[in-house]
Amino acid sequence: MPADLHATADFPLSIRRDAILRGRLRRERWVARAVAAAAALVLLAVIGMPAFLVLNAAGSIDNLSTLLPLLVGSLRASMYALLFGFPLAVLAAIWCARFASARLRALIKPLLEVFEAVPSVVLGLVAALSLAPWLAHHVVTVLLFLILAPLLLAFCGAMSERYPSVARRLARSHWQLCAATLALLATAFLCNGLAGMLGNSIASAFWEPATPWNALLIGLVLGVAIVPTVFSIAEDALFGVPASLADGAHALGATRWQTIWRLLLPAASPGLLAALLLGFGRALGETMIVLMASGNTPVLDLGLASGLRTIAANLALEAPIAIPGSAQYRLLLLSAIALFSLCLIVNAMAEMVRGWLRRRYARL
Amino acid sequence: MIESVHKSVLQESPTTPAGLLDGMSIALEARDIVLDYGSDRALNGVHLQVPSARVTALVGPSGCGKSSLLRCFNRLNDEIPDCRVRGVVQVQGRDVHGDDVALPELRRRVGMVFQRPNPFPLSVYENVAFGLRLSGLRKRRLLDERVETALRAAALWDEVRDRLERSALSLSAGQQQRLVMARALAVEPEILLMDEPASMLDPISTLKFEELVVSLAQRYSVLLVTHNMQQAARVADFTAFMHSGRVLEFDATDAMFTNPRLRQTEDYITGKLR
Amino acid sequence: MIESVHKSVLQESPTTPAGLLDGMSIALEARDIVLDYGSDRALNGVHLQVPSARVTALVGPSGCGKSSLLRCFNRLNDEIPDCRVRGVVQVQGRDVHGDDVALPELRRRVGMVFQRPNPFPLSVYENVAFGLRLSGLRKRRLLDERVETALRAAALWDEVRDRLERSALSLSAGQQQRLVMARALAVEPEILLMDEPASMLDPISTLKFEELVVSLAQRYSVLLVTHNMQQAARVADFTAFMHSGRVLEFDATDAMFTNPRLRQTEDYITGKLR
Amino acid sequence: MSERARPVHAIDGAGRWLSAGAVGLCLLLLAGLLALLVQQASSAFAVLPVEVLSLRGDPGDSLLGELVEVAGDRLVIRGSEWRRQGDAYRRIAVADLTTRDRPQDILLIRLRDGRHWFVREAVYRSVERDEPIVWSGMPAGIVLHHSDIAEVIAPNRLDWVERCRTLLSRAWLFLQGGRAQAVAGGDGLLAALIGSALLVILMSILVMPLGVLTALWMHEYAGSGWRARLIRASVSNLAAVPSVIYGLFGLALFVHTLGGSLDRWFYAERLPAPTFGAGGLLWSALTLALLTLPVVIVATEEGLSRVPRSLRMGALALGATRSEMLWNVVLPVARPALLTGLILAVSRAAGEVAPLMLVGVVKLAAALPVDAEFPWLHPSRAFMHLGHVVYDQALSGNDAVRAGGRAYAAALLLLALVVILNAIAILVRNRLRERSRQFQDD
Amino acid sequence: MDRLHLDQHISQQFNSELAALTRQVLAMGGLVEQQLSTALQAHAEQDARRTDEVVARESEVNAAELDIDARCTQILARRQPAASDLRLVLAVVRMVTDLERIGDEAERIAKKADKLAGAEVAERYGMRLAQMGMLVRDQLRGALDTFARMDDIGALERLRRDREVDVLYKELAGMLVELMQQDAARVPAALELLWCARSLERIGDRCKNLCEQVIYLVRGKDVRHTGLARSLPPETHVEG
Amino acid sequence: MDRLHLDQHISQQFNSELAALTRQVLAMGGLVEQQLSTALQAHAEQDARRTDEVVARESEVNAAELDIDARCTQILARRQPAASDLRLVLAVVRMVTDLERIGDEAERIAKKADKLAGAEVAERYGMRLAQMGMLVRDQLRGALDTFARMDDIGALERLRRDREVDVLYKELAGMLVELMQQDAARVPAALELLWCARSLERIGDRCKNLCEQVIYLVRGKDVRHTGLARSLPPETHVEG
Ligand SMILES: Nc1ncnc2c1ncn2[C@@H]1O[C@H](COP(=O)(O)OP(=O)(O)OP(=O)(O)O)[C@@H](O)[C@H]1O
Ligand SMILES: Nc1ncnc2c1ncn2[C@@H]1O[C@H](COP(=O)(O)OP(=O)(O)OP(=O)(O)O)[C@@H](O)[C@H]1O
Ligand SMILES: [Mg+2]
Ligand SMILES: [Mg+2]
Ligand SMILES: O=P([O-])([O-])[O-]
Repeated sequence: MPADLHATADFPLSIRRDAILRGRLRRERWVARAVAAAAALVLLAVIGMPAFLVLNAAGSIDNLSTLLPLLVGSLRASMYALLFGFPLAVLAAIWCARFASARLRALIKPLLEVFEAVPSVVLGLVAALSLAPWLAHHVVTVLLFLILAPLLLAFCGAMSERYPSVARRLARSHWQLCAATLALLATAFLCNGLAGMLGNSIASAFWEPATPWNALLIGLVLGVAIVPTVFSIAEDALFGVPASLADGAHALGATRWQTIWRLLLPAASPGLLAALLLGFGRALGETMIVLMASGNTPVLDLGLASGLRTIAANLALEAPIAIPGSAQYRLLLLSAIALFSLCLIVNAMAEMVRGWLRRRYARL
Repeated sequence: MIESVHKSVLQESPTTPAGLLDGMSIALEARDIVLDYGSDRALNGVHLQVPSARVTALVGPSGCGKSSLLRCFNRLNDEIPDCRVRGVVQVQGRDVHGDDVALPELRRRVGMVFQRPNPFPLSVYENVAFGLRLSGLRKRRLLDERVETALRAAALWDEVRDRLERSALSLSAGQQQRLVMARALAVEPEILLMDEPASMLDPISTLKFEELVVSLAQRYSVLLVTHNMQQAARVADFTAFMHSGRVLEFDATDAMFTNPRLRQTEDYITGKLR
Repeated sequence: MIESVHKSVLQESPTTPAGLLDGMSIALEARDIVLDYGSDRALNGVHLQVPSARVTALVGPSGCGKSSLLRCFNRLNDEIPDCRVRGVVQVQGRDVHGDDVALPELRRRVGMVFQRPNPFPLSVYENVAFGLRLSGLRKRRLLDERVETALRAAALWDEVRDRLERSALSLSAGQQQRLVMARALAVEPEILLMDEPASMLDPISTLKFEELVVSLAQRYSVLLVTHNMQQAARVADFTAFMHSGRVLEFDATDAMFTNPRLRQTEDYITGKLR
Repeated sequence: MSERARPVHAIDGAGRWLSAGAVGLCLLLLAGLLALLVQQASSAFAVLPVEVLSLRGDPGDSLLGELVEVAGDRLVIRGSEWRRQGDAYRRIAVADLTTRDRPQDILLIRLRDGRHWFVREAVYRSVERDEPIVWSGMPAGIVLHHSDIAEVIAPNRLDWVERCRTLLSRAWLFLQGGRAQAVAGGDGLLAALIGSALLVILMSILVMPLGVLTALWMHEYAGSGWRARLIRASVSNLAAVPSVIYGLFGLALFVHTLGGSLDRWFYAERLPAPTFGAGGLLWSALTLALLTLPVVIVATEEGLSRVPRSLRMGALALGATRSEMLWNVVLPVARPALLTGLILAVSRAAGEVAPLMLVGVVKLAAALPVDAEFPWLHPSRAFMHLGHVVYDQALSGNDAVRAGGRAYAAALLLLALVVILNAIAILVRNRLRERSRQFQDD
Repeated sequence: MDRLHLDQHISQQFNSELAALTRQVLAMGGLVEQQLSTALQAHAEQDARRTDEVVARESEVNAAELDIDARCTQILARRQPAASDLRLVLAVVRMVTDLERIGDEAERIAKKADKLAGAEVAERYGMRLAQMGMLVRDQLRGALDTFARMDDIGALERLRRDREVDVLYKELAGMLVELMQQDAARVPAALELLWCARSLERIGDRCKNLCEQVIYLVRGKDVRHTGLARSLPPETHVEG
Repeated sequence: MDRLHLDQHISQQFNSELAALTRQVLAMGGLVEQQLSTALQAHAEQDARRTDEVVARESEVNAAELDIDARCTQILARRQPAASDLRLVLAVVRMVTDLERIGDEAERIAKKADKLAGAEVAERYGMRLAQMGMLVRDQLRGALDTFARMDDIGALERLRRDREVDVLYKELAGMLVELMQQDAARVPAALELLWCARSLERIGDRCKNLCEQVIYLVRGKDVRHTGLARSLPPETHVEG
């Protein structure tokens, strides 16, 4: 084979005479420069952004107090969204990662992830035009459902384990999903009926929404909006826990839920926390839904029944018409900086805690 | 540990020399096991008897179904979708597929150790206590005791006594594997299944681990899958040779490694191609 | 293959019996290598001579620095951040840290095979042709020829001749490792470094791979890191024993495995604890 | 072995059902969303029954119009829109009705500008062909020319096949309604589609090279030094910034500062009418590029880090230089990840509205950003965008019923686009994961 | 080689090592056989050169023993043989000691030839000694043959034929004792002859050992001290 | 045991197997030594019961050989020993054959005692035989001792002392031949005595083999056929 090998054997490692080799080494240097230049540009943009905002916002600003309701509005909307969306998403992630069969998982996971891509303006549209009028008449139904559904499902689950034949049938994940969905629908009808029976009298006692665009609506829709984000990250984290750990627990006699509860959730906790914080960040920054469905009323009220206005929505509403350099413009910039900082803090916290947990559960 | 001597009703299969297991109690027994993954047959009529308080090795070429067979005994195959098992599997004379069998209890009695050390991402202590807590043990004093006993049995106590609260993941691979063993021992199993438990370890850790296995055989019945013929030779009292979903030969390890009865076994042991 | 006999100027180190390598040409030589990862010292004064056209095995406990030493010879340590190497490393008598050394050329001449088979996700053919294309070979006919030669040398041609266009990842682990070997052979190296190349393979593939290594030793100088003492015994002509960053003993394999000179070597070979 | 630990099992079952229920609820919500969109969108184009109503206490007159909605005990009727769309709605309590009839001989005349008129067939036929059409009941001063008529149908006589056909043709008309209609009545999505597409293409061209090169630098060249950590942290934070802030940044930097300067230097003659100094396609694309930069970088880096170290080492050990290693081994393996990054960026950009509202999108654009005029592409022009159409139609318009329908239709289109793009991204990613699992380090 | 498939290892090197080992053993056997023949010839022809020849080549036998033993050690250290491979190596280890001793005895016999040269006793009993020598050489060749062919049945037969040598030896020894009693002058010569016969008998015994090792090698059964390998079943390997 | 650290393997089982192996070899050695003593006693006391005793226990020796050999095979098959462990096993394999042969010779000697009982020759040369026996027994005990202590220096010394046995044998043999020439009637008895001496000489030779194996075991050098293990360096292992 190596006839030409002998030819170069005198200069085993030298580059001097090889034009091809010299060309390769030259190309190598140019590529390195190009790549570094791109990185520098990005760094410039990243650092330039906050700096530019701060520079532009500099100047005297009077009515700072108008920012407070906006800030509260932002936090309120995000809280309600998390309250509804996070448990829903994490439970769904648990099922998908640990109970669903491989085929079902391959179907459901992309489906729910596509959900993430639904533009928020579409959700805003639905919230504003369809959900708001409907919710105005069905508050009791919704609240009842939120309370009853988990209870009823848990009860069904506990009962089903009493009857081995049922349990065995339901061990197949698609039957499980069907059964739970049917139970949900049944609960929905039940709640509707119940609400119809006692709805108006009770509701009017404590629920008098001034507007169909209220915090409950925002909480629900924003909650749904963050479900895919949270689900996707949480599912990845849960599924990423090596199968060997679950095997180990099963081999010790743990049931699936014990395995999940004692082992997988702690092991996936960095991912879950990241999911929580990213969901929170997404909710904070969400503009269109709030813009279209919140009524945009800057009130300082923490209840479910009142409307709200968030920083993001305020920016979208006022920035296009604000005159550059005016006080209003600077106030807008200031609110943007506030929102920016809030998001950064949340993100930095997420990174920190994540890093810490990851070190703790390192080498999985 | 095992009081009742279960005499097998299985008539002597041709894989086993007559009278080899006479008078020994049988810890595990598989009779005519057929196992399918979907439409792929992994086990095709396996007969095997594993004697009590001995180390039995399961050797054979890659993919011949060793791991699949092992998982039959604690029904870990149940966790694999599309896996179907037929045939009789008995643990100390009781059918594991019976209606009255509670899986957690079965798996407590039939411990398992895997190829890759899989300590839980908890402290050393919590790892060992995991199974105990599952079975409802809460008292700290009792837990301490049992954890120590298990760690001692796994020959790990001296190395970790000062760092019980450290993460189990900070241990070396060899220590992790012994920790996993301690975890399995803590729930006081009667039988230990091991699936290539030392294949990820370096030679010295491997020797230590083998030493542990041998020492355990006084109290537990051990069924050990290994790729490493020499390992089987070193630690096992009995050796079973599997090939394409069947146990072809079962014999005392001495006999197997000096004078196997089947041509296939001989070829595998001496590194020949068919 | 290598015509010029490079007599080492290194005076006989006490690790090597006098006269052992007399008259042999030296393919690789390391003199007083000190290697640090950040502040951790991995190699601490290594002396080693690897003779041409022989298989030399490097054995030693886990973490003693075998892989680190191996990477010195093709300067793959340069790719590891924080890694600093001092000392003289010579490939066929030329210092690899010299100013006029082009890394691509050095690495072409000093091929390397890793623990885990790492075929590129290309076709079998493209895998083997990879290095050839890099060095500017374009003509299809020439490429075909060289690919076939390399695959034949790696004892893989017969198994893949009909599926050269199939993905390399569709091969079995054993075949993949031989493919990786063919890939290294295609660029006509003079020296082959192997880092536990068979540790991921099952016993039968391992035997086949060892067979390949032995057959290669007629044309290439092979330096083989292995955890598996038996493997070193089976394939190597010479064996070096490393311990905590030093080569303690270097000898013909026969001598090493029947009558090692150092107590440490003996203990490691026979599986004793210090 | 037979003792059974019931509580453990009960909890197990409860956990199973709860989590399965969560998935079920998510799926139900998804299905509900889709169903709602389809239903609402199609209702905008559906052929509605036309009724003749007579009201109590108003004996002389009878109402002729489409039955738009039945809300409880009220009907919403839309009569002939003599002057402009949306001026003929009437809300009528059922209790006030004396007669209700759906005669077969009613014709619906749809004008080219979208107005609906109703007339009895007999009346319509009686009119002579060439002249402007006038019939009794028409308010004074309104004249119908034949050339204005887009379509004449008899809604109450159509069978369901014809209804579907009509629905589809109306939807199609709406979709392809060109610039003329856009200018005239906001009735049409073509301009918005073109705008969205241009925006996304321009953005991709800007973001891909920058993102990929940066990811390469971070992952392959910078090592784990402080510089790489700095950029990585910045990018991660960039990803956390709300999109509307990008809009504000774009407004302040690109439009006001950069655009203003450009205008002063090059287009001084046109001032004070802004050229680049107002929102436009270029600034929007730049803003979105910035917005999607983290998406591309993160996806690319993820792809790069999935390429096992052993492959890199293998290539280097064969004598490849670093760039050859990247080009020949790493990038091909990571290619699906790059693609995923691109598609995710595109779908994110396609769905974003908030930042665009600040930097260039308009409700009605005077001209498309592409046309036959040199230089064909006009990056300074404002443009229309699907997402903004949704927002705009949903919240404004004097004809709320029709606007709502149109908003839903636009939303459906947008959703379809984005979902298809995402589905591709996810499929590609899953494929990549399958493949990379084969040579994954463990 | 055939019977045990010793040449079918994946490792060609191992195959060739085992082949070389058996070849060497057979060569050593040939050498030893040659020595024995030469020694017997020395008696028959009363030729001192033959004796010198045997003495000269004795060191070759010794060297062969050392060499084969070293090879076996290497194989054991480097190949970790099991089953038939292991039995082969162990059998060889035991066989070479026997062969070397046979070589020793041959040398001893050859040396006696010098002393017996011209003695009348030698003439009288030379035939008998030669006869016994032929038988023993036959046994040796047969034993080596069964090894070469891995022929356990043949080895069993050889084993049984060791008795014949013993019978011849007893006869000759009886005659020689009688002779000594009759004629004191002939005692030294007769004694030398007796030593020769004794040596041949010892060689016969060693051949028996060789055959036992062949049986061990093929069947994996140690038949030493078991009274003629009772009731060995006819076949070992079941083809499964 | 100490010298080679045979008890320091990680595997306790291996340690105990090797310990058991050496113990068994030593036990067999003790047994063989006992046999030799008894045989010599049979001569000294002219006691047929002693002879019976030896004959009866000969099967024990055989059994020990088989047992130890089987053990060695098992160790080779199951432990893949290398270096000193391997040398131990190989040395043992060779030593047990020697020990068994020593047992055989002892039996042979004991059997002669019957035939010599009351013979005048026996009385006359009994002392010399006994002296030679003592020396040989001493050699045997010494060889076993060097094995027990892994004492290569001691073994080397023993090796050198084999000459003494040969000298005694030559003396005795010369006397006996003379005797036979003088007195034809005493030929059978003298011959029996000669056989006994010859057996003792063989045993001495075997002891030499044992010592050679001990040296091989400790030093890893095969000193057979090398002319008294020339110039062995004093120490083997460098502590590194
Ligand atoms: N979860 C699974 N799904 C489908 N097929 C499987 C699965 N697990 C194993 N198999 C197949 O079943 C056969 C037996 O597998 P098994 O893992 O039991 O073999 P093994 O003897 O343990 O092999 P190894 O020595 O490589 O671990 C193989 O052909 C394998 O491909
Ligand atoms: N990239 C690295 N960074 C820091 N330390 C390292 C790195 N690689 C190796 N080391 C350390 O250097 C020492 C020698 O490592 P090396 O991988 O060369 O050992 P080895 O003999 O090949 O071990 P093994 O047999 O486990 O492969 C070890 O202590 C290891 O922890
Ligand atoms: Mg397996
Ligand atoms: Mg290494
Ligand atoms: O060495 P012997 O022939 O006397 O057994």
